Amino acid sequence: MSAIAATEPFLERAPQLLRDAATGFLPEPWRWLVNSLIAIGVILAVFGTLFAFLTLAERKILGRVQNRPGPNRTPLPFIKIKFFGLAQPFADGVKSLTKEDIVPRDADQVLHFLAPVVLLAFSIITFAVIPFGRHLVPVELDAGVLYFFAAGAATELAVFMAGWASHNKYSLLAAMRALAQLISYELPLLLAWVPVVLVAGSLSTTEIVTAQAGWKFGFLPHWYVFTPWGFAGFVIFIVAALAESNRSPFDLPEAESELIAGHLTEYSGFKYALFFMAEYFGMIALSGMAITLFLGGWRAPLPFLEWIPSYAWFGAKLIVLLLGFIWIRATFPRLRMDQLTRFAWKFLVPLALINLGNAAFWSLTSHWTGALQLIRWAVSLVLIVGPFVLMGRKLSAGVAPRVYRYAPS
Amino acid sequence: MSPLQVCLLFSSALFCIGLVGALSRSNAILVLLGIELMLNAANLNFIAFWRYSPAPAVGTGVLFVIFSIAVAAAEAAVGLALVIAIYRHQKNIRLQEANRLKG
Amino acid sequence: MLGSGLLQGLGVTAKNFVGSFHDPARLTTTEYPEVKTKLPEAYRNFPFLVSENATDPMGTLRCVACQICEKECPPQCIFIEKSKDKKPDATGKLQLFPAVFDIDVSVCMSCQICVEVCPFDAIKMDQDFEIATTDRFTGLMLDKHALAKPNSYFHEIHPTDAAEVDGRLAAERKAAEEKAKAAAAAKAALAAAPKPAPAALAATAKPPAAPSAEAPKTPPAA
Amino acid sequence: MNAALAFIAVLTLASAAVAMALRNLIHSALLLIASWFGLAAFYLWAGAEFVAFAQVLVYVGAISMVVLFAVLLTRRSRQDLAVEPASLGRALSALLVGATVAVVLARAIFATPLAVAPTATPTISVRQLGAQLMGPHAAALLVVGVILTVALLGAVVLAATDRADSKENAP
Amino acid sequence: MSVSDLSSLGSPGGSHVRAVHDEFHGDLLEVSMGPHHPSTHGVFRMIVTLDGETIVKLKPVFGYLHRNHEKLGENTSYLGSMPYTDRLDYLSSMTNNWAYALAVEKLAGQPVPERAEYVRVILAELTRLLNHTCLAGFLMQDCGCSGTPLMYAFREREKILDLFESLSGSRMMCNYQRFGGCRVDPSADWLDGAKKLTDGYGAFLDEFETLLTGNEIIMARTQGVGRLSPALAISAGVTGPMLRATGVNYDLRKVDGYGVYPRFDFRVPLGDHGDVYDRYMIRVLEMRESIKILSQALAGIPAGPIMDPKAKLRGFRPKAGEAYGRIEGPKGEIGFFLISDGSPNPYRYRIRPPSFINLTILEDMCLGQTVADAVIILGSVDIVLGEVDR
Repeated sequence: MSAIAATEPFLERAPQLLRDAATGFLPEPWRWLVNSLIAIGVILAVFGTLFAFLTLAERKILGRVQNRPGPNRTPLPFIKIKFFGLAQPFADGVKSLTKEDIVPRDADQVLHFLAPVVLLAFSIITFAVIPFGRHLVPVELDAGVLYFFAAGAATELAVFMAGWASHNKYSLLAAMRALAQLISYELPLLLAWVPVVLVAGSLSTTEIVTAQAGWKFGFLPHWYVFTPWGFAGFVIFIVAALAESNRSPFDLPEAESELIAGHLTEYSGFKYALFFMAEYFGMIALSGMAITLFLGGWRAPLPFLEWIPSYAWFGAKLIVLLLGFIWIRATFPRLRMDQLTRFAWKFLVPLALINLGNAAFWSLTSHWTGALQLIRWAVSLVLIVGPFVLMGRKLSAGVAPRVYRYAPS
Repeated sequence: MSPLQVCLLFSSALFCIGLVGALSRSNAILVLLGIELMLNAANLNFIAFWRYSPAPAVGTGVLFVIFSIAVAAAEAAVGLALVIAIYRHQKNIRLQEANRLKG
Repeated sequence: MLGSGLLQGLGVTAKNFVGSFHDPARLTTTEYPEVKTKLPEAYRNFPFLVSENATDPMGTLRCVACQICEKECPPQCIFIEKSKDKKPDATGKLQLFPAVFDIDVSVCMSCQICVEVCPFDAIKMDQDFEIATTDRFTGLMLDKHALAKPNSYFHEIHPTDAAEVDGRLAAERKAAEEKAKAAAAAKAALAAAPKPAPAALAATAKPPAAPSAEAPKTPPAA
Repeated sequence: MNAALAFIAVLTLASAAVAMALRNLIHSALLLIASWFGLAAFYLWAGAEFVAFAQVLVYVGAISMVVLFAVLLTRRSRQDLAVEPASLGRALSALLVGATVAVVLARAIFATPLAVAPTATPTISVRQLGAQLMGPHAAALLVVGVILTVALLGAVVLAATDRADSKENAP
Repeated sequence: MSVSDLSSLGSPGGSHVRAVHDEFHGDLLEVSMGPHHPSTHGVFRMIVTLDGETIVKLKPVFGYLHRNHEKLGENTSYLGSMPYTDRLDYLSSMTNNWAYALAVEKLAGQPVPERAEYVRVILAELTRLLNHTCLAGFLMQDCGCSGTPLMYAFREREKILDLFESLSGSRMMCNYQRFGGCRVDPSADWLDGAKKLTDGYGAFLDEFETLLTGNEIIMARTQGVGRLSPALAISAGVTGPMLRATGVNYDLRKVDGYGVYPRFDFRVPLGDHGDVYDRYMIRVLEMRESIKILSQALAGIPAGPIMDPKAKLRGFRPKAGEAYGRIEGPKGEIGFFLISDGSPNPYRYRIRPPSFINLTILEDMCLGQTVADAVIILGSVDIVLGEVDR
């Protein structure tokens, strides 16, 4: 971790100070080990809690969107106060832990067991390179972004394992869908962040955040999302992230109305909870990466808000993105498999490639100033909006609202 | 035995496993996987030699592996497309039966 | 442009999300065991037997065991056994009464046909829907003790209906009493006027509430 | 250091060997993925971070998916996944060839003076790699690009079916 | 399964069904969807043969909810069958009641007072609103919305059910119509409530359509899916919105002009494609027409008796003869065929259930589509298993 200047605000340094106070007395190799363990423990604890309350938030928000209150009856243990159903995640946890774990007789026992474990493990290790705060990067890797997506690529493998091992036809269909979805959306996901790497000139997450420092006109942050190519990249990234984390409207592998529960059909109890956890961890990790790549990481949005510690900003952005995911889930229906793949190959991938050229143009013209700056913006906007409109029209060809006739009376 | 030799032995063992697999199995996919293993063994050698080279900063070995991985990806894509084409013709993927040049 | 429909949809859900916090029309849930919505007066769920008096429910049942409801009940969930002897009813007239009157509410579908066909206003629809039990055979087989509920309860749950029924019954009883008086007077007059008596008898023989007259129970307020 | 190497080597070799010997295709494919992970671990051990991640991304993220897809597409029933074992003669001759190659390679390795001193793990930054790729190796990069494009098109042509139109017509 | 086998599975009206290739001979997957599947709308079962995700064969299996309804009707008095008709299509008991009452009234030559006819129209149109709203919600649920449109639909449905409850005493099992009128006269308050609901329903439909109709995903999912040709629809006896979505102008409210429908001004929307989107949209447009009918009926409802004074409840014995009463239910033509031999029970009691008949062409619509399509095609047929299995 980078050295911390003592001039920084106390809150900014607080996590490190706390850790150093706890482990400062240890000799060097041990200190490193204990520090790492503490980092792992803290990540697990913080994001585990976030997961627990995110499930509650999702259900409450879905409820509110659907004009019902959502879970609100689970009392806190012993004191019997229904505090907005805040104890619901714990009740769910106890329930899933105590439920019978059913493994179908003909299932591939080993793979059936391994699938949730592998999925959760790969979801968690992606957290290693996300900069949660100015000094809060678990592992600084030179190729951090690449690491993140390499680790994330293995998650659909686990979905496939689950679907195949269950020995259930619905699960098998889900496994096929998961594979097709991964192959289709891996590419736009990767192509969406390549422009960022191109402009930032680094694959390291910390350096990408550093590259987004500063303000234009004193208030507009230099986040990539506030550039034409960055906004397009962000949208493509979020769409592909929804698909990668099997969230609605891309939740085809576990499409309830079609495949019952897809790859989860034959899972129960704790293994099911692990899948659930992994889905949320994956969602959190991808949101964290989106923040790092496009939303300025842990940076404050306005100069006078910089006194708020960086990790708080990261947390705030994370929660906003996650709530957006929930909002999208509450609104959209599901795509069909062929539409899903066509959307990826015929729309997202070309758009992401054009966006890459756009970013190259942006990076080549970084020295333009004054009126040229306006031209730069205009060209960049045209470069992304034009293809979006044209390809969007082509993609939705034949799909339009209809006018209906009435019988002559 | 120097560490480089260990690496090389590791690589040659992997190569031979791939070779035996590719030669002994009749399933087209398994043969392809065996060939992939042999390619991987070659990559392993490059990295090993780069690791113990006098000037690792040049990075030729690493670059070679990167190219090799790209070629392996292309090979896998074409190979598996071939497997599917074979399956479509003869309804199985046993290589012994894939002895016609005409579909 | 692609996506405009999706954005509109997001707008609708956002409006509903915000609305659920301040607009009662967008959060219609009542939290049932704690809060109970008022049941509409017309609500019906399972029949009960009307007794005139809360203190002696078995002695004052209006039911005369005519078995019409038993016959008309579509799922045939009513079982009646007539008594061997007769008991005076509310008007003092000797009537049969049900020795056994069972309703299997696990079969009953609350269709109200027993109420509609009953000529004596003896069976009415209850509003009690919280009858869940773990005992599925005997717990849902209600006998006449469980079924008997006083007229005051009927007034409580269906006030309009009950007032109408009571008024009609009172009128009929009054008519019957007058008729009885007239008959007694006629008897006392001893063959002074033998003609009107059969007509009066014919009137009493007609059931007090013809089914067709049953239909407009709640007269149009319009 | 060497303990880690031995660990990685044993895991990788074991999973590769078992994968090549198993009858169940899916198990074979998954075990091979494990051995690819082992290779990535070896690259990490050797200090080639970028290659390690690329290995995982390409092999685990892409090639394994294509392999599994091919396995699922080329079966008629679940029983089909159990591949019949190779005939004894074939297996024996393959083993013989393999063993011969192994012996030749091992002799070559031991015969060559490769006594290098154990050095610290080298590092090569992504920036350096990029400079190399775009500088002296730019031609190779272009060629690889062409190969990948051609392979993609070739794969599509090979695997595409006559009914390509039926799905495309749907809205 | 070979190509020649498959061609024999082709539909009679088969031009709209995509040709199904079977190039991976034998690589077919037989999946049993139902009877306990999240989206089969009750205990319905489809044995689906898949090539990848494409349906090459679909065999519907029903009867899990068979309750012997028609035989029961022959052993129950005419009145006793009325509550059972509630349980046919339990979303629209009011129209079932009406169709049955109409058949018996025809059989017995029983006149109906005018006020009762108006009340019947009001209730039938409310039922249509209720049923179509729910159907749209369920259809969107099948498309994969996480319950949101369904909950909005249920929010509005509750209001209609509250009206039904305060009038008939029960939310769904209304048992309201009688031979020769209606059981209870709606009060002025009730009519006001219905008017308020009618006035507010257009706004709800606008919101609902903003959420769904222009949604690109829904259009992509439903347009061109589950096409039904008018010829096949007619030869299969399909009725209701499903038939009108194919462009056939057939609405019993116009054709038969039963009740007091000829007095109201309303239009019959027609589709041109016969796909799932058309079926959804036709229902939405029908709801808008229903609102028009409702406001006309609520404005013009006359005073008077609600029951014909001569109508008999107990001891009802129509003279020997036969009658067929049909109305335009929300799902299509619901009809009751009765033969009387003069006894208190009908000699023959037969139902024409629209759900069942519309369901018979499920396979024709599903061939060549994917599993995901089959689910929404089934959803767009609008079935209630109580009516299908009887």
